[in-house]
Amino acid sequence: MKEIKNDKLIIEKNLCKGCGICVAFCPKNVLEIKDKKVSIRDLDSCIQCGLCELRCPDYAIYLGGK
Amino acid sequence: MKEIKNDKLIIEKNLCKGCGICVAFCPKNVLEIKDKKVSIRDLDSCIQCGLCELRCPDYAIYLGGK
Amino acid sequence: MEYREFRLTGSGGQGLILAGIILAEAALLEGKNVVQSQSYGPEARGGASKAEVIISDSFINYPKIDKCDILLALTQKAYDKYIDTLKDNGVLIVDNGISLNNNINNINVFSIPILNTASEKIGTPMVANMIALGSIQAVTDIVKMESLEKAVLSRVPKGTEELNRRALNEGVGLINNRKGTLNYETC
Amino acid sequence: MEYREFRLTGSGGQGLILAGIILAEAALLEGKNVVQSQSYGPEARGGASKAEVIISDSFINYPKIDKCDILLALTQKAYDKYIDTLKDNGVLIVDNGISLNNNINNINVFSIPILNTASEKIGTPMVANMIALGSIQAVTDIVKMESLEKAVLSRVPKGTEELNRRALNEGVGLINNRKGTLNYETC
Amino acid sequence: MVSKLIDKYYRTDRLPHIWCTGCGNGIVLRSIVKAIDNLGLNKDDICVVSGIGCSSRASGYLDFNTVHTTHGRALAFATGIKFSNPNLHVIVITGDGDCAAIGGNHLIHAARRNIDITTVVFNNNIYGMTGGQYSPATPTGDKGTTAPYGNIDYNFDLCELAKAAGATYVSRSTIYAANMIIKQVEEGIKNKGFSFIETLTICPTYYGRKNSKGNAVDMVTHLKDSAVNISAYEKLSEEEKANRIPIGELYKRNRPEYTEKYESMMKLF
Amino acid sequence: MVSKLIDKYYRTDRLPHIWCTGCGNGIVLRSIVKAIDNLGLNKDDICVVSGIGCSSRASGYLDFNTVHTTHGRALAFATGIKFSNPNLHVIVITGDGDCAAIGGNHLIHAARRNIDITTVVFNNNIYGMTGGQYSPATPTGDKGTTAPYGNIDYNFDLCELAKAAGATYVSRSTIYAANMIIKQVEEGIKNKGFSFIETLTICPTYYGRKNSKGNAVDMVTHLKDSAVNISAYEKLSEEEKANRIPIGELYKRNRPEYTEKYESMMKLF
Amino acid sequence: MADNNVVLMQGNEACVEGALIAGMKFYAGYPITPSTEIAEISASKLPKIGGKFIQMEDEIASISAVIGASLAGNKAMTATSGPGFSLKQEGIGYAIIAEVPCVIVNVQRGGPSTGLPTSPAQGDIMQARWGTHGEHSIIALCPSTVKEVLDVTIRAFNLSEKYRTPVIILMDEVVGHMREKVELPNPSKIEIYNRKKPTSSPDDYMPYKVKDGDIVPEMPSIGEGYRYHVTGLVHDEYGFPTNDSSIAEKLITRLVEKIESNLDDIVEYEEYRLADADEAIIAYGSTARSAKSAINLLREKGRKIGLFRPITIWPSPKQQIEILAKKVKRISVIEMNLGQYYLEIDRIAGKYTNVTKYGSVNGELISPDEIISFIEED
Amino acid sequence: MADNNVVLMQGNEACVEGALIAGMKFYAGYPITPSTEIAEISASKLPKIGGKFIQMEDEIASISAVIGASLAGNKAMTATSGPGFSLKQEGIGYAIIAEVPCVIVNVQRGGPSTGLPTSPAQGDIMQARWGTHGEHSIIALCPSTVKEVLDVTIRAFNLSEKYRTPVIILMDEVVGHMREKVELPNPSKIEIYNRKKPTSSPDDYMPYKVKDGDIVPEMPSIGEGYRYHVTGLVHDEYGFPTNDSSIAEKLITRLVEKIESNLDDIVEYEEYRLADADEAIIAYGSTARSAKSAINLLREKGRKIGLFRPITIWPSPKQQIEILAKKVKRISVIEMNLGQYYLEIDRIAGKYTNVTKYGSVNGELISPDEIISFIEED
Ligand SMILES: Cc1ncc(C[n+]2csc(CCOP(=O)(O)OP(=O)(O)O)c2C)c(N)n1
Ligand SMILES: Cc1ncc(C[n+]2csc(CCOP(=O)(O)OP(=O)(O)O)c2C)c(N)n1
Ligand code: SF4
Ligand code: SF4
Ligand code: SF4
Ligand code: SF4
Ligand code: SF4
Ligand code: SF4
Ligand SMILES: [Mg+2]
Ligand SMILES: [Mg+2]
Repeated sequence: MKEIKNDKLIIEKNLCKGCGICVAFCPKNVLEIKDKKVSIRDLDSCIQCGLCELRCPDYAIYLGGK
Repeated sequence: MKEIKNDKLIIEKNLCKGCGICVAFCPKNVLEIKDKKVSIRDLDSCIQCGLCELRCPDYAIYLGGK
Repeated sequence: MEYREFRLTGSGGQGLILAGIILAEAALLEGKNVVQSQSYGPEARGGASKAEVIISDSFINYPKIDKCDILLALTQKAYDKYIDTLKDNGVLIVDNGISLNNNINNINVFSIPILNTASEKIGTPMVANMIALGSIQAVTDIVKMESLEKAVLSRVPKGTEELNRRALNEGVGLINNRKGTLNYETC
Repeated sequence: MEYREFRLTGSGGQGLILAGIILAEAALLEGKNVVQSQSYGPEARGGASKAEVIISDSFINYPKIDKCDILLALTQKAYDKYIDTLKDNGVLIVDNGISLNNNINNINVFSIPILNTASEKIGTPMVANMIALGSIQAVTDIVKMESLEKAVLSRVPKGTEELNRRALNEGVGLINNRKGTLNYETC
Repeated sequence: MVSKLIDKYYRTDRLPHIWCTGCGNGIVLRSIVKAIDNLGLNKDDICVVSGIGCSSRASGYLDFNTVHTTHGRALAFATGIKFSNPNLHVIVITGDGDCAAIGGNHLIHAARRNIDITTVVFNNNIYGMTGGQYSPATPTGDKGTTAPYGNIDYNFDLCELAKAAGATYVSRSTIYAANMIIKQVEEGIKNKGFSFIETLTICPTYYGRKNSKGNAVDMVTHLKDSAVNISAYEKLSEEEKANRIPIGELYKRNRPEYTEKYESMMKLF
Repeated sequence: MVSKLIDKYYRTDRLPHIWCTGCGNGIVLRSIVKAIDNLGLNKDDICVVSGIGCSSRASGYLDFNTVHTTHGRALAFATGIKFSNPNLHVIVITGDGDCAAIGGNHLIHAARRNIDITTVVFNNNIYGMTGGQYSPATPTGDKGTTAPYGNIDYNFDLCELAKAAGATYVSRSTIYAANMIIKQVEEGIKNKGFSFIETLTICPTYYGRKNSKGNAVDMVTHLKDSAVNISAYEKLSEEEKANRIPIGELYKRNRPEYTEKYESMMKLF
Repeated sequence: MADNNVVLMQGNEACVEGALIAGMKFYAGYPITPSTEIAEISASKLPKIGGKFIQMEDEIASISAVIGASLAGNKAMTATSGPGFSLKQEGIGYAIIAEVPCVIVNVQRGGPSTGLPTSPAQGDIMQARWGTHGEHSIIALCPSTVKEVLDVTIRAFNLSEKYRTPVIILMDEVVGHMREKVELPNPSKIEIYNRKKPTSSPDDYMPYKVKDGDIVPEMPSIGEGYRYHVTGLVHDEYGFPTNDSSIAEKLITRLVEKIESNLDDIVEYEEYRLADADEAIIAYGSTARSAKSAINLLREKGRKIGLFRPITIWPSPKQQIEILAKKVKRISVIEMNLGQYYLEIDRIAGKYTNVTKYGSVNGELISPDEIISFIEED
Repeated sequence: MADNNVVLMQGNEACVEGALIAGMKFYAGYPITPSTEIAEISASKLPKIGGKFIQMEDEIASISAVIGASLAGNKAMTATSGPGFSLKQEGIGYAIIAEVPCVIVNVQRGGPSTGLPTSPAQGDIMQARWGTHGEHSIIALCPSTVKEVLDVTIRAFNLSEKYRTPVIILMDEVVGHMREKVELPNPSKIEIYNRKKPTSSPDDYMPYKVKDGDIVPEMPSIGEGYRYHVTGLVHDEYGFPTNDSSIAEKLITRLVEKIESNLDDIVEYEEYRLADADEAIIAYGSTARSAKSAINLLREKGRKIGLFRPITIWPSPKQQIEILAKKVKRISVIEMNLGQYYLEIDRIAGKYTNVTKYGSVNGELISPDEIISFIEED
């Protein structure tokens, strides 16, 4: 169920509950909510700061290679 | 069982357990322990400060008229 | 002697407990006996929601429902979980977003756009429960429409009466308007 | 079959519990059965003190004492309270500071200067319990003197052995020396 | 015969009390009664609630409404009483064990709610009633029957605890400074809110004996010497503070009281 | 699939967890695990003890020795575990209700003993598990299902309470400042003594809904805005302080630890 | 829905409703599933009628506050479930010995320990009888319908006031959480019992002396001028602690006997289709509902079976059960535990008839089908 | 007094002695009369042998710490009396469901509530069986002599380790406080049972699965590499919470059955002069001593009377009592309460013989004279 296979940012939609916390506090506006789940809007902007991973209550998003 | 009928200082020997607290902290050395009970040694010195009454754990000594 | 068992299922926040209570109160208004219960426990938190109502002419002893006469399902999850608890020849009312299982024989199916009607037609997903209630009324005739309306009005917040009444009627309409037009009823 | 019930009474701090334990241990050394108990409860705080010992050749079932064979009383209060619990023909050992009741018939009385001997002769009131034990030994012969000494020595603090042994012997002496000289025994 | 004060407020037929020779409990109790007398309160309006312990036996001697509860729960009972009838002056008498060991939770919650209860702790640094086990108020290193090699626990600063929990009047005194107890209990009763008054007292029978603290007079003398008024205490060096304990009114704060807040809420309807 | 961190320390077959959408518990829990990872501790040497509540369910997700106890008693169980085997790193996970309501007494006594336990409180200002009753951490005036007209109680300052009781490391953080939680848990574990770490988290389902606090994002934003680092906080005026809450390391003290003191005592023999 | 005073009500809600009718003015509690609604509804209703609601720090504090409130003159209640009920036991003992009226509700869930928090059980039957230490008797009531929850709660307050003793209401999760039709009683027609207050002057008042013709001592409220002493220690008629053995014997015996000698007044039960029965089920609470369904079906099959349903579960309806036992060839005790009330029934009835048991601890209400197969098989 | 290992010992002291022989390494408690000596002696002895003593803030904390210690691998004990025993009930339930071995001593005093703190009673017999909420079984042992206190304490630890369950020792104040001759056993000759540890690798370990042939699951200590989950909720064989009704049924039934199906191993009792008896007394604890004295005197008067003394009081020696009941014309249950164990005996024996009771709650040990007049009169 992994949505995006990339080295930067991995999303596990199974686990995502769509709370929007990662979206709201991403400094680069990389993410969005689609169909009540997180989704990557603009991977290129991602600076891999890891804040989304840090604050996702459901372990549904994390940096690649982690 | 009241030992001394005076207006200054009344002792209830029945209640006295002879702890010596009143004796030790009387500023005028009025009291003493005799036969394991409090006793008046020198009534005249008593200044009716009431400290003996204040600190007697057994309510066995108090000022006259009180 | 009438004895009917309803199971209303969906997700938390869809107001199905309230719908169950209103259905029970409507029956009460008509002098019937009712027992209403709901799921507590972990499911209640997880987002799933279930309300059960028994309506009967006489006193209801055993208050639990095993297999039900009427199953309402507003989510796929709820449908999948509870479809097997419907009796043979039972009535299934589902939101038409739900994909039905192939093994549902001997069941009267009403697949209607409950959620869509709520958000699109009435303008708020909050009233899906009322639409569902209306559809149940229309299918089962278990209580009179007046009783249901009365029960609804005594339970909903002041100022939302009209909205809820409309939703109720939309629900009735969803059934009446499709009757005869589609042939899901027995599949 | 020997079965003897002792009640040692006085005020808290006189070491009567310890005396009871030592008496019991001495009997134990001789292979006898013993039960020792003492008063808990409010009296224990109030200053009164009571230790009971049963010594028997065979196993002791009922562990409580109602009337006793031997009563030791070191204070007037204790004497007044417990004198009626002494059996007919029982033995009473009292400190001679205690004034005796007139109704004590059929009782063997030993009124001896226990407290005085402790403070004056030995020099410390702390050993009154040992003097009492010695007197009990001398009166009753319930245990051998060696056993009693052995029991004492295993219980008293290091360095006080000699003092306690002396007290024990003084207790024996108080009985032996007054035997025949006074006639309290039966009154 | 007893003094007028004792006669007026005690159940004198129950005297002498059960406390040991030199036990400080009687001094604290008289001070409480004196404070009540100074305030001129009606006896029927006073409810004294206590837990279980030597100190908690105090309630039985007083001619008020008295409730001797279960061990540690006096404040919870008192909360029910005060909340039921806010006109009562509710005074809780408790020991260091009763209040701070088993009863610690009720203490902090009564303080948090700022319910109008005046709590007087008889702190004798030991469980007296059960025969001398160490308590949460036994100084580190001291002995109790369950601390034969010296207590390795730290003892609470009960006043700090009550303050942190929310009490609005916090004070400490000793039986030597009994006049200070009287004053503090007066202030505590007057404070509309939770008042916490720690009184340092003595248990010669167990704490004293176990720790070679001498007789009652020695122990009172020690209290006299180690207690320092808070204003003076604050001026001491850290070193000097080490063996001293501050007494006096330690903390006050203004905050609406629980039952009054509830009454205002009821007025909404 | 989950991140390496989660995979290493979680019982991943038990995911997804039971917590609601937007519940902050998952954030706090990951932060604890990250701290453990940073310290490089052996999983077998860690024992996580929790009480009962939404937050206390956390223990079940972690691949350590985990003990899910009775409501309020986690610290008492943990005391038995740590004292029995001082080599274990014992971490207590508890809720504001579990820790400060029913468990308040165990909190203050564990702190008093300075036993080497790291306590992390998931403070969501409500009893989540039972459906939204007010807790001792619900701010005055806020609503809960048992405070339909607004809570008239005062809420504890849990950090002040832990400090007054004797904790030797006391800190506070929020789920917004999750990196701070990680740091504090690291420090807490390193502190040989009782560490108390309050994490402010969110319960959108009950506390949020009852008090119109918006959704999870709104609530996290609120935490972000109201929490101020202690150093900055101290410089604020009283007025400014009113709606702010200080976070950071609030208090540290050096004091020998309980199990070490006991070990030294045993060496006497 | 207030037409004709017929309303749809949840069991827990009916409990509060009954309590308010009975005069409850004080509630102290600590939340726990499946009893929490009782606290929540009390919190919402009490302030409106001048009553007091307080959420305490735990269950021990709750029962303590309730006892305090009752001493201060308020009818008081607390509600909980298994874990909290265990914690309240010391306090219940205090209410027994100090003779403080109060009502304790236990909405039973699966146990032991935290168990199955949201599932029904009847596993605290024996705990209700014996949970607190020391010799004592207790009154415990066990409703089976929502309407009965209301009635039984009123009765619980009345009995507690009359006998000056804590009364326990043992619901189970099914009864506590289900909604059902309730015909609200006309409050003016309901008999409400209030504790008897002293009429003598405070000087003559002996707080723990039972006057001739009375069942319990008179009880003033704190603050009414009768300044007496309340204690959880064994006490004399003046209320003061004593170790006197004859006083102790007399006190404890009186506390037990005031309940055990008044079974006629205290015991309540229902007989269902027993008239011609040659076999009987004994069940209580929600299980009794399943039993009725089962009995109706078994009767259709020709079995002469009926139900005896204790509403007063403690003290048990000994006489009635004995009479029943002499009449039927078999009694089956059906309960959501592994046979607790069975022990009591077996003791009473076992001398006269065959007593069997069926129980389950799976967190689900025993169904009529289960009962039928048990009855038919065994 | 160490000659021949015959020593004078107090009951409470013998309890600690037995515990140390059994391997106790942890004691947590809160003082209460008449059990306090157990804490005091433990405090003095444990540090010397590398064991841990801690005085907790209350009884709830004590039982909690004891459970924690046991999970961490130490044999652990706590002691208390009635009021504290009431407070420990929730914790006892946790130990039952999580299957944590531990020993809880209750030295009984007069109750209910704070009652008669320094007087003996046997009023917590039923509480020991039923004090915690939810369906469960329990093991409770009741010694009668000081020597037996020692033996029973060893046995309590052994049973708790073997059956992974809390074991209760029910003393009474008389037995706890009296001093008596004790022949110290040779430790090397005493059988000590230690919980069975897992041998499989941690990966294969299922913490709540009973292996074939075993009575209970294997139990590692925290820190030994088996990282498992312990909970007081109903759980599956992996230790995780579940609401699955069949798992719940299986778990609770297993916990009850591991005790009830092993009566042969668990039940211990003494028969005294019963061989030719046509009438019997049942008594336990100190009361059994009075009963023996009474029996000896009654025998002298020609009555063929004997004593059945349960040492394992729970689970009760059902079979033995049934056999006895079929043999004698009367069984009298004598206890320091108003008839608690009587209920159990009456249930078991009432079908076969006349069961009578004699009890008192006056804070004094029942005397042989009282027993004799009861037996002769009735
Ligand atoms: C539930 C319970 N646990 C324990 C006890 C035993 N107990 C009675 S008083 C007491 C301690 C008393 O200490 P404190 O409160 O300091 O009072 P003090 O006797 O020192 O005045 C204890 C542990 C009890 N009565 N009830
Ligand atoms: C003895 C006992 N009392 C009450 C409960 C019910 N209960 C379970 S969790 C809880 C409160 C949880 O609140 P908190 O600790 O803040 O955790 P949260 O759910 O908010 O994370 C309560 C009251 C219980 N399980 N046991
Ligand atoms: S790593 Fe940082 S920038 Fe990239 S998506 Fe996450 S929060 Fe945004
Ligand atoms: S924070 Fe996590 S759960 Fe929330 S939307 Fe983002 S990925 Fe999904
Ligand atoms: S009143 Fe003062 S001076 Fe007089 S005896 Fe008492 S203490 Fe001494
Ligand atoms: S203080 Fe009181 S009890 Fe003590 S010696 Fe003086 S009068 Fe007697
Ligand atoms: S034991 Fe201590 S506290 Fe108790 S009465 Fe005696 S001196 Fe006072
Ligand atoms: S109820 Fe609140 S605390 Fe519990 S899981 Fe949901 S959001 Fe989190
Ligand atoms: Mg104290
Ligand atoms: Mg919370």
